[in-house]
Amino acid sequence: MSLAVDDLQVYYRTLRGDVRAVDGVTFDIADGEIMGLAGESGCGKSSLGNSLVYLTGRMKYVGGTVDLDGTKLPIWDFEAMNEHRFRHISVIPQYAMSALNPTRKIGAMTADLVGSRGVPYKHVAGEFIRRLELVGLSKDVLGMYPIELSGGMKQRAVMVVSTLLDPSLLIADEITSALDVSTQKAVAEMLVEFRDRGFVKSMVVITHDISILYQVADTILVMYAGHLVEKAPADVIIGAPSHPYTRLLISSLPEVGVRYTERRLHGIPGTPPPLLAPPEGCRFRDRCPLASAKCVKRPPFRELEPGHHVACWEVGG
Amino acid sequence: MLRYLLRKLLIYALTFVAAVTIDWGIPHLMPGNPVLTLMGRIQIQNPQVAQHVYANYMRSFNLDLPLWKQYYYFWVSLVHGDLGTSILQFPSPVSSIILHAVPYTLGLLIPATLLSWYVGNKLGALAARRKVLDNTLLPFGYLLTATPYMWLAILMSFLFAVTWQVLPVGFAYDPTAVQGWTWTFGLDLLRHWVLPFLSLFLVACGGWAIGMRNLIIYELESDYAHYLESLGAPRKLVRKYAFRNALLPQITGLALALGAVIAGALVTEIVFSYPGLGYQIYRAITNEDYFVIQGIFLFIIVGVLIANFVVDIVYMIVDPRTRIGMQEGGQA
Amino acid sequence: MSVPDRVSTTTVGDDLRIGAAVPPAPADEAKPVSGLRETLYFAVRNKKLIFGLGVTLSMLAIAIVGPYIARHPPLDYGGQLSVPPTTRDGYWLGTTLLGQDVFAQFVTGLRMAFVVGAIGGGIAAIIGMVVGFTAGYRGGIVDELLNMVTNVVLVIPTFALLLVIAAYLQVRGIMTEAIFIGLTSWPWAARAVRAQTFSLTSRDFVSLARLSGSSSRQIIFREIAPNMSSYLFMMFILLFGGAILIAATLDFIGLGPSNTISLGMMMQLSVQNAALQLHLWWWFLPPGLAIMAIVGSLYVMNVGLDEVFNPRLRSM
Amino acid sequence: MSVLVELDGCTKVYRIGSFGSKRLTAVRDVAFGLDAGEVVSLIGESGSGKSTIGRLILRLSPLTAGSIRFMGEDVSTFKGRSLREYHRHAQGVFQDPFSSYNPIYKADRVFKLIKDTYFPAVGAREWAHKVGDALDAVSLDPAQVLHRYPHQLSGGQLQRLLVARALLLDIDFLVADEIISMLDASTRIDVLNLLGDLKARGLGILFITHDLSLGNYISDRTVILRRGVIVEMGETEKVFGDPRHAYTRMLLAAVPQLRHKWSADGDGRTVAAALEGDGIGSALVEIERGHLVRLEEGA
Repeated sequence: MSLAVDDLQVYYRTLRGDVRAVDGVTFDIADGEIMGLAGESGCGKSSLGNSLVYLTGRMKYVGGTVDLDGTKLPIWDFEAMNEHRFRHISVIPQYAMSALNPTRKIGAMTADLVGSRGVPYKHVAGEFIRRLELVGLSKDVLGMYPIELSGGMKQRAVMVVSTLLDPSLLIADEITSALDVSTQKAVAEMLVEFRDRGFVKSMVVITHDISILYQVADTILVMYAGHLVEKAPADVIIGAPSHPYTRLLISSLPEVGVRYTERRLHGIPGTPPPLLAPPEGCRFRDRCPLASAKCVKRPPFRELEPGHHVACWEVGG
Repeated sequence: MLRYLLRKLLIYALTFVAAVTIDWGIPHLMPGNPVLTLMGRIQIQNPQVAQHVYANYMRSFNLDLPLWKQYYYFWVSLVHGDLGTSILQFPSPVSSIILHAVPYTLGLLIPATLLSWYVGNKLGALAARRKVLDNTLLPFGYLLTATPYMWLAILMSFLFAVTWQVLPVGFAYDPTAVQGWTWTFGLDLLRHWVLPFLSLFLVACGGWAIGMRNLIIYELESDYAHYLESLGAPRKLVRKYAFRNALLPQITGLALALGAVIAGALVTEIVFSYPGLGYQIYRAITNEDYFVIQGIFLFIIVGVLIANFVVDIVYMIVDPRTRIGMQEGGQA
Repeated sequence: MSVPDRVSTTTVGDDLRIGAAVPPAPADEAKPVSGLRETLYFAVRNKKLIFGLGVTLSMLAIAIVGPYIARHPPLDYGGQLSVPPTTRDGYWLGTTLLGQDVFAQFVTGLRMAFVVGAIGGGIAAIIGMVVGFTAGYRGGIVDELLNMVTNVVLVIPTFALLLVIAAYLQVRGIMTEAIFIGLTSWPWAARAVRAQTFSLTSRDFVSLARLSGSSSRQIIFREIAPNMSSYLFMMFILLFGGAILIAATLDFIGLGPSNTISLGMMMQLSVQNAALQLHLWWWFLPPGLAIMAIVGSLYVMNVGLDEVFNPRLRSM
Repeated sequence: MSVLVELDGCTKVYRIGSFGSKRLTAVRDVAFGLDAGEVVSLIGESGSGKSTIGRLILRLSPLTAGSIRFMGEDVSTFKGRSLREYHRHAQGVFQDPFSSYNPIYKADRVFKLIKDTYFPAVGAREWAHKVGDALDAVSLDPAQVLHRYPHQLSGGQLQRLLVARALLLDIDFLVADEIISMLDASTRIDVLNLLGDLKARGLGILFITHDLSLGNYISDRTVILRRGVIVEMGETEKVFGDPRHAYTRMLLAAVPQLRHKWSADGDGRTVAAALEGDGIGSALVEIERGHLVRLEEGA
């Protein structure tokens, strides 16, 4: 077991009160697993991903535990977490294209960074260059400033830097959303390759685009309004989802080959509840065709069959 | 890169032409015959001097010529370094008055500007680091930057020279001192220099500190800082980067602040009767010695333009973004 | 760039935090998204804003009421010479070496400072807005030309320029002074407005306004300008403070208005008449303190406003 | 069907650098037509010039060369009154719903702007009626959307409001520039379906998108754009079913699909590398009725 998250609660502080972005989530990630984390904007997927490595500013740890390779991560303690960041758990941020210091050469910045973590640069320099070449960047990149690279190149450089110390877990946050389809594919495939080569043990890939997850993820975890909805192997989520939200969501996605004139797709009526003061129970129940009186109680995230968890009273008996 | 510098040079050249034109044009814009008006306003007792001044004025203004020729001859004499003759210190040419005053002004200005920049930035970075320092240093910064230069000078002169009498005030050195390359004379110079320098330095320092503090806080919120932090980089490294990046706009600020510091130097010199350009300009204004005013104006313009150009070059050297952006032909 | 105007000189680029050269916040972030109520919520809780506003308004009140309270005309030589502050005869701040009422001079000077600030700052703000809006909205060659003019005026040490102009002017009044200050201190404001306009113009609501038949003028005044009203207000505050400092410096050099008294002239006269050596502190302390108080509180107020309007700076 | 909008030889060159010293060709020699009652999707990656074409057609940006005809009239000469009349018939909806609204005003101000220009004489009651009808057509509840600030509404509601705004005019043609790319998955498809409803009303729609599956879903014809040049166009079924240009094929291979994994061999990068030419000089050739493909260099 690589990662075990138990009843994690992370809120956002705002003027009007706490936004319950991550409200009691429990899940595991196995060694070597690439888990896709999907959901609509504001469902808490980025907050969940970020809270595992970098809890800042307005984010507030409320409760729960996170274990990585059997060690409890002190995610509420910014300073104590430094020990784990980069070495054990790392991140490719959403803003990867602007994540590099604009006035420092990429090689020098990397040397500063690993040096500051107690790793002499010369120990990793060779591997750094090899990995840059693996993602299609030449050695010259070391002597370049970020402005000299294209957006895609910067992103690939950040991928390599983030994983340089071979972390156990990598959080990749919306890293393909700003890319064109052609580069999107290359970046997504690199993620898989990084795992296959053992640069990282397991991975959380956060995106709103489920079709990307289908390509790269072993399992997909779907979130809705701060709660977990369903986690299952990618094929199951796409092919045979159980939760009504997942089912409706998947069926609303256009695919190449589906034409408006032949098969009209439908969205899900309604909007997610506000997370400032969310209703008790299942948060999807206002929009759910299966909703019943039971749903005023929060359904547990239970294992329907091995590797397939669902939070719904109405499915699987 | 060259294109960028050429573009800057073009701006500076335009500025210079504009300044010279204004310098020439202002007396011409006044109603009536400027020479007669000027002669009427300055009271010269000695008729010989008066006659000479009149001739001087007439020649400088070339009033009998068509306007464009007057303008042309203005440039011609300018190119020859002829800025006219002082009335008050007749018959000293304006250029020699300026040259005598300049060392004093530069001796104040350059150390005050550079040191205040350095110290202010350091203090600002310090303030951005700790809440306590932020709350104590910053109000001081705002007070200082809102203080009129001359008032701080007055205050210092009153406290240190008049009340406590620890430092001398007035002129650059004791008039009775023996001039020469001696320690005594050097110390005397230094003692006269300290107060004007401090008043300039302190006010400017406040502005830099505030600027740096705000810039650093902004830098610490930027993506690269967050990225470093999320990879567990120690605060020291993040702050080092933030400080370096925040210094870049402060370099540009140096060029822009120059005018303010010069004005500050002028009025500070007046308070301390320090014999630099400010003191000369004050004497010229109270005595309506127009050529001196105009000459010093042109001199300041040229100085500011040169300083701006130096800052441009320095900036280009230290900021890879402009350097590389320019190589690719992007806009600066 | 104007000279004693340390605001303009240290306000590089587009940001109005004093001394900061920070790229502009995206316009949507700089906006109080939740409208007036939230802005007010932060405004009344912002100590800097309240403090700055309080001091500024108190000074303004003194400037308005003071001249009516003063018992003697500011330029009259009626009193005893060099009297320290006293309650006798209404010489609350004492008299000058020449027997003038320092209090009367002080409150008159204060009033003049506000007049110069308002007019000089106002003119600079108007020019800055016209140039900035035009350059930012039109773009292209118009932008290039205006940019060049702005850069030229920005590089000229305007204080030196004012020096020459003021020296030649035969009749100098507070208005002329304010107008000239306004005419020379607009460039950084124009730059700031241009940058903001530029970023707002690229937003889709401007395209939609054009598709709704709005004219350029309507778009600038109804769509763009209201979006940066807080920004424009902060800009005016800084120009206001800057104009006061410039005027004080000019007056101190002896180029002040010839028909009245100002804070800068008080300082000049006190230095000229050896007030320092004679320990007439009541003569030279008040004018400087007043300028420091007004300009400083304007700056602090500006920082407070920035925190109120800019959500990113709001501390939780 | 009559040709509603017709582009011919459209070229857009931006002048960049100081005093326009450099030029950047965003759109080169683009020609295609759009009929009433037809959805044409304009598909391209970033930098392909697809949004520029939308802005050119709406006259938000001046054309450098070529012509754009709307109902037979060249719109590039329109000014003032005639331009306003043109906008009575041709409107746009853009990508970012939050950027489309001036944040300091209430969202329904977009209606008022229309009224001020186009219906100054219409009375308040009649106008409210019209607005009600338009909202109805886009399935919005007036009580939920009127008198609200943009940030109080969802992206989907905002985009629907903009479609309603267009419907208040007598529009024949709508440019829909990435209108659902910023909306959430569960609601976006309904906004896209709205375009289908408009088409049923006889409107011509130019749907600009980077998402092939969306273009495939809604449009009758498809234009594939690359670096400002059309590389392939034709009926959507033909372009997607039988793509002829290497670039189109590469796009189709790279687009992540829900039920087909990427094939291991079709590496997007290698194909992209083979596509380095910029298409200048080569010609669009009609390989079958209505299906045009740009000949590849050397082919």
